[in-house]
Amino acid sequence: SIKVAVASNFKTTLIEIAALYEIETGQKILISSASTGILYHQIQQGAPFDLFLSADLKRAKLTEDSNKGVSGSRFTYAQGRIAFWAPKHADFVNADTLQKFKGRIAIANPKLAPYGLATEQTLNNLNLLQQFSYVQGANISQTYQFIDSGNVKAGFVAYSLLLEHQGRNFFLIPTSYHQPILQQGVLLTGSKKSLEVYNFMDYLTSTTIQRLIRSKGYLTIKYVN
Amino acid sequence: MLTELDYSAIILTFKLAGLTTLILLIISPPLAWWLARSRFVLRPFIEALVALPLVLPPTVLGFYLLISFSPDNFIGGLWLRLTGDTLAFSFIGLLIASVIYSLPFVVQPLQSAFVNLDKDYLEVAATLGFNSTETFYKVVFPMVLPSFIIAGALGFAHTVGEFGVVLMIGGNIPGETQLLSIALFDHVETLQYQQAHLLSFGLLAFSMTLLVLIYGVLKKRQQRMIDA
Amino acid sequence: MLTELDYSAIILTFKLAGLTTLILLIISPPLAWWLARSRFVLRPFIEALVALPLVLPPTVLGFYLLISFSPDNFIGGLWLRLTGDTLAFSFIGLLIASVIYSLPFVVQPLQSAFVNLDKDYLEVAATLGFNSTETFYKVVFPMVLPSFIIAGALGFAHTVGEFGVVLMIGGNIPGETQLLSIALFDHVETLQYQQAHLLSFGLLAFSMTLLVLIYGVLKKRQQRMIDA
Amino acid sequence: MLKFNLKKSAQHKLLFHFQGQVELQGICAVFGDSGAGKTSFFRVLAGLDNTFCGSLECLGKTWQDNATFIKTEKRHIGMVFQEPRLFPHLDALGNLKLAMKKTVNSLYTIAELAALLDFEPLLNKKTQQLSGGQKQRIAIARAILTGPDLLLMDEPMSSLDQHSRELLLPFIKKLSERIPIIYITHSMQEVFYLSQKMILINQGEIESIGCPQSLFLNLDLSLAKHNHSGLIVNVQAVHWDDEFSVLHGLIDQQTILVAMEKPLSLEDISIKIESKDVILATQKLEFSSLQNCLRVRVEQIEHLPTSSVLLTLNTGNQKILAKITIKSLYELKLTVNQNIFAYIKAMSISAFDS
Amino acid sequence: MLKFNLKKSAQHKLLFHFQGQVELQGICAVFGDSGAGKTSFFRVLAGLDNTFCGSLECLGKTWQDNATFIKTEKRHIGMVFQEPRLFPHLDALGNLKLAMKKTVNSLYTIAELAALLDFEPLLNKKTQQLSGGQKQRIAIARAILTGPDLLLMDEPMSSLDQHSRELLLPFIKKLSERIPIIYITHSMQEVFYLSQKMILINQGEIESIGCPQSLFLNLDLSLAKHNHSGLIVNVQAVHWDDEFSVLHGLIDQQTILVAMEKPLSLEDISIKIESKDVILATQKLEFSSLQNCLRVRVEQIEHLPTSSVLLTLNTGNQKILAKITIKSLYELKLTVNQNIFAYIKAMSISAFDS
Ligand SMILES: Nc1ncnc2c1ncn2[C@@H]1O[C@H](COP(=O)(O)OP(=O)(O)OP(=O)(O)O)[C@@H](O)[C@H]1O
Ligand SMILES: Nc1ncnc2c1ncn2[C@@H]1O[C@H](COP(=O)(O)OP(=O)(O)OP(=O)(O)O)[C@@H](O)[C@H]1O
Ligand code: MOO
Ligand SMILES: [Mg+2]
Ligand SMILES: [Mg+2]
Repeated sequence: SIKVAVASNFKTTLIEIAALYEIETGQKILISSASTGILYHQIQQGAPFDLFLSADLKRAKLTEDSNKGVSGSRFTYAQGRIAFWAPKHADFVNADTLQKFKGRIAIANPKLAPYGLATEQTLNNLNLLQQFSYVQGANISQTYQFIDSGNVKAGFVAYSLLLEHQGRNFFLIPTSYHQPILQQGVLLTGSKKSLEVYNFMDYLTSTTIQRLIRSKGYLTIKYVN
Repeated sequence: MLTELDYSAIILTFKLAGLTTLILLIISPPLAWWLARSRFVLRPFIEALVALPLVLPPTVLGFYLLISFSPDNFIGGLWLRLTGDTLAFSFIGLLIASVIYSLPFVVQPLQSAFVNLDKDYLEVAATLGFNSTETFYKVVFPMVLPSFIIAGALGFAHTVGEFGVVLMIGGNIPGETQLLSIALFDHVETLQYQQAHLLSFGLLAFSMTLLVLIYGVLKKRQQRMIDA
Repeated sequence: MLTELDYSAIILTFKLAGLTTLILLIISPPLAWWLARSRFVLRPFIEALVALPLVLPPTVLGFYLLISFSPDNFIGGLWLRLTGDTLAFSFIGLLIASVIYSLPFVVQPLQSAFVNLDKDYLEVAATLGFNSTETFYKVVFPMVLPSFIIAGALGFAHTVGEFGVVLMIGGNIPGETQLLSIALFDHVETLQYQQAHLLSFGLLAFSMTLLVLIYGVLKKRQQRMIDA
Repeated sequence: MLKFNLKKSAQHKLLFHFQGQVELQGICAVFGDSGAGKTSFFRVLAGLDNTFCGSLECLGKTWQDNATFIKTEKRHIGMVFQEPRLFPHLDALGNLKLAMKKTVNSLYTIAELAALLDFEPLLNKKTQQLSGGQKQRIAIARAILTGPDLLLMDEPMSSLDQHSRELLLPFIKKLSERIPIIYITHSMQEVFYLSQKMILINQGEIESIGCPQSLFLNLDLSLAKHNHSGLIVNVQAVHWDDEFSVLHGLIDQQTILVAMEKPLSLEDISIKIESKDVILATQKLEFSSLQNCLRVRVEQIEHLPTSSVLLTLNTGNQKILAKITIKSLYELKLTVNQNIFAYIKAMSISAFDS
Repeated sequence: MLKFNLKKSAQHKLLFHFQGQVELQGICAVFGDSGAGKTSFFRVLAGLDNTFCGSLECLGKTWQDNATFIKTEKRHIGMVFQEPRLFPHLDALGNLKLAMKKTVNSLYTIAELAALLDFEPLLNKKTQQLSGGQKQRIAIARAILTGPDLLLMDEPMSSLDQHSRELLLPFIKKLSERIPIIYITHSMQEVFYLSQKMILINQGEIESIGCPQSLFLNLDLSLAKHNHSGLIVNVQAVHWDDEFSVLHGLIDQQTILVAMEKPLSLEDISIKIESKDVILATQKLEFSSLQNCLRVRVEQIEHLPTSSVLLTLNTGNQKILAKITIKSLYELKLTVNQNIFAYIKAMSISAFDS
């Protein structure tokens, strides 16, 4: 079996993919999830993973550049999208809603989470950074919980989460408002099964799977629609 | 080296830990006293309830607190109506969570001291004309003072080290809910190792000093008992 | 409702908590005894060291453990040479971390009980011909049995609730290092609320039962003291 | 007045039943064997044991009945426990000061008691540094300092040396003129010296309440076992000699003088004659300080270990015992049924002299 | 043999200095005022206080010197503490069983002691349910059950009633034939009944070691204050009468008989004559059980409270005291410098009879 360390936000999707993969190849995928930061530290200290699916480009690249990652193996498996979500908003939520919104919103911590960074860039582009006060989630799912639990009226969350949980009343932020949230993977040097891992990496980037990923609320590199 | 945010996190943390300890030292003694003496049928149940924050992973505890703090739910709604503010992401919310979270650490040593207290002395106190309250303050309290100090120190230390809960309900608002433990976590996560080490070291040095001081004081008292 | 992984996490958690409690109940009594009685100058310092896991945020503690478990560093390197395996991301590593993390919870109640123990009884034991070890096992241990039970329960409960540390050094590997608290956290993180509620409720029910049982047993003993 | 009818059962077995009443004035002694229930009696009086049912009335107040239970702290009692029970976290002075926290008016100050009970140099000692007798004295002072309406003392002299006893006994007797005291003791001497009333407890029950002398003389009570060293005789009072403070009385029509404190009225009394205080003679002894001479008939001669003999003597209708050496027995050639003289010093009859 | 020279100081002040030696055979009494240092002496003997310096040798073994300190558990002693100190988590039987864990050979079984000390019905009681005296008896049994080489008893009778004392004292005396006992007490009666040797402790020091009688008679010792009730006189031994177990001796050339146990050799002794046991006469008394008659001169007449008088009498070179009623004084018309007869029952001289 292959041990995959995956950023929490992609975990549910990966479970589905792994199930399909097992049916097709009989190969088992063991999934370990945590925040990208924690996974990165663990890998740096020799965690016995085969493949690292980071939620960003930065940590994947750092890993590839360190002696823990196989150089040249880095690849993008998905591109995240963010949405402005105001679940209790009376009207249809659009760009205007965002412009006019006042008060406190929830965002992911820009320092920790790539979705947070994208959120910050978006708000900056729209010149809205000073318009709100913020509560920050350590990651994007915490941010989702802040809003979902009713403690905050609105905020920026991953589009994938909204799709997964049938969230309504959101405005999908155009990708041009921020730098792409590239979720990248990298093969780890400690792996004794690099062949199998390469196979799985191919599978991840295969058309079928990329389509599946797209249906979960991500963009994909090869087949951007 | 340390940023302004780090300093404000340090100040906030001590404010929170101090207030939490204060509140705990007010509510725990009667609770522990009751737990140590009561014959009420539900006592073990309430005892277990107090001990619960020990068993639940802090993030999970935080998650449930987040839900109950929501204006849609009873507590959070009540609070919103009373103060016009949400309980989550506020200092008060953190304070409430910290009190719940650290409660067993203060109640346990007190209760254990109360249970071990020789009933003979309480009888003497009654013959000296002290009612239960007076007995508690004039006899029990001074007799178990070392346990009070330990209890307070544990409560304080545990609040300083609190992380999961704060992460869940704090919202990381600088100067309001951004605590030392979270700042430290941020530094680790963002690979700012130097700041992380510095903060860790500071926290360590401080805690060590505090604990060494407390245990030093206790040692004197303890030694007296050993010597006598 | 619960997945196979959840079940394996539950089993693993109880295995870890059970072993941790066992180890703690072996090493803590002598340590607590020493801390309660010694006049060594560095005693408060060692006392503070034991209490340290209380102050450091668990993730930070985990981070430093992760670093020292790394094969590049002394402990991890030594372990690798001895066993051919890494300490981090293994059950043994988790066990070591849990023992360190839960140590103060077991040592504290024991130490407090030992300090409160009337020295008179130790003198009697000596005149009965018992040396220190015999005195400990034949007199001290049965006298402070309730504190042992409390200490064991706290250690167990706290290990079950352990999260930050195991997240850091466990690596969340299903069946190997994926514990209940992490599984629970995962469910919360991935917004699988139903599973999260179910697991939380199970954990709650279990802990409540355990604690109610323990406190029920203690209550009987305690009541005897109150009655007498 | 202390009036009580209190019962305690466990598992359908009656453990204790205390019933009786006694005037609270001066010192009331409580006497009884180890395990008889003296301390248990104190605990229910003090309100420390609320598992008794029944009624308890003290100094005009109902302390306990079906509807009432006055808590210990409201009973205004001072208590000296069987063990000192000093607070270990305070020094001697701290213990005494604490006792005065709720005191309205105390008969003594700490300094006065320190002088009276001889513990001035101990005031700043930790309780762990005090000897057994020192702790006991501090505990006595502590109970007095609460300024109680009633003082309960459980064997307060048990760990004191003769010197301290001689210091404390007169003090306690004097104190009892202002605070009524109930006093548990195992010492007959203390009973006789201190008290005019005695509660006799036996096997969890009040066996009898009365004047100590009459209780000790009553052969029907559990106290009878104390009497092998002498017997009690009834004395018919004839007249009180105020000059010498001596009662003139009759035992079976024979004159006897009893040195004692002035009685309130001229009443027949009982006295205990110690067997070793009886001197036997075959002829009258003149010109001696021996005041009392009884004509007696030897009823029985019993050899004891340690070369002494015990003679049972008949004064007519009553009996006394005499213990003499075998040598005297042989020299006087005493035989059963012989009529002889028994002399008793008047000094030997008074109960207690310290 | 117990040989010790032990000192304890604090802040440059000598607190205790115990020096002396005593044969360990039978019972050695330790006597002294409250706070004199008796318990402290026991603690250093038992090895419970290691802050003393000096040397201690017991039964041929060095227990303490500059280089050695044998721990308590290696000294094979049994100890009855001043308080019972029963383990609260065990019942009476549990306490006794625990004491036998390290016992090699015990003179008694638990059942035997339960019968001897009368606590059979208490074996299954929790220690908190025992009365003061009951605890004390269990504690005594516990110390005996360890099968010690030496038994230390700190006021073991203090909370016992007369009945229990009478039960225990002969038992302890008998026990001492097999295990040497050191015994702290405040009771002169116990000292005289139990022991042939006595250690007198005063103000932290061993004041004297010797036979109890001679110590009580020595006016230079701190015990002198006990002597107002009588004085000690020296008796020159003349011959031992085995038939009556009586010593014939001389006080200032006048014959005196002392009832006592057979002495090892014919030696001069000292006796205490209780002032209230002295009978005065202006003429010789014949045909009585009074064995001892001394010709004396009245030296001083002192009026006491309670209508009695104390006369100091001179036997030639020595003095005795006599306490009589004022009435006798007047009737005998006694005056200072008068020559009279002083009679003492032989029974009154023997120290203790239970
Ligand atoms: N809490 C208790 N539960 C059950 N029995 C008890 C309890 N306390 C005392 N007893 C029993 O009651 C009886 C009376 O005890 P108490 O202490 O009143 O005796 P006492 O007369 O004071 O004796 P002493 O002179 O030895 O102190 C004893 O047989 C004792 O074992
Ligand atoms: N740990 C201690 N530190 C300092 N002084 C002490 C300590 N223990 C006892 N003392 C003092 O030493 C003296 C002797 O005490 P000890 O207990 O030996 O007396 P004791 O002869 O046994 O008296 P008692 O008959 O009252 O029991 C007392 O004045 C006491 O205050
Ligand atoms: O899954 Mo992330 O690393 O919190 O965006
Ligand atoms: Mg009693
Ligand atoms: Mg003593």
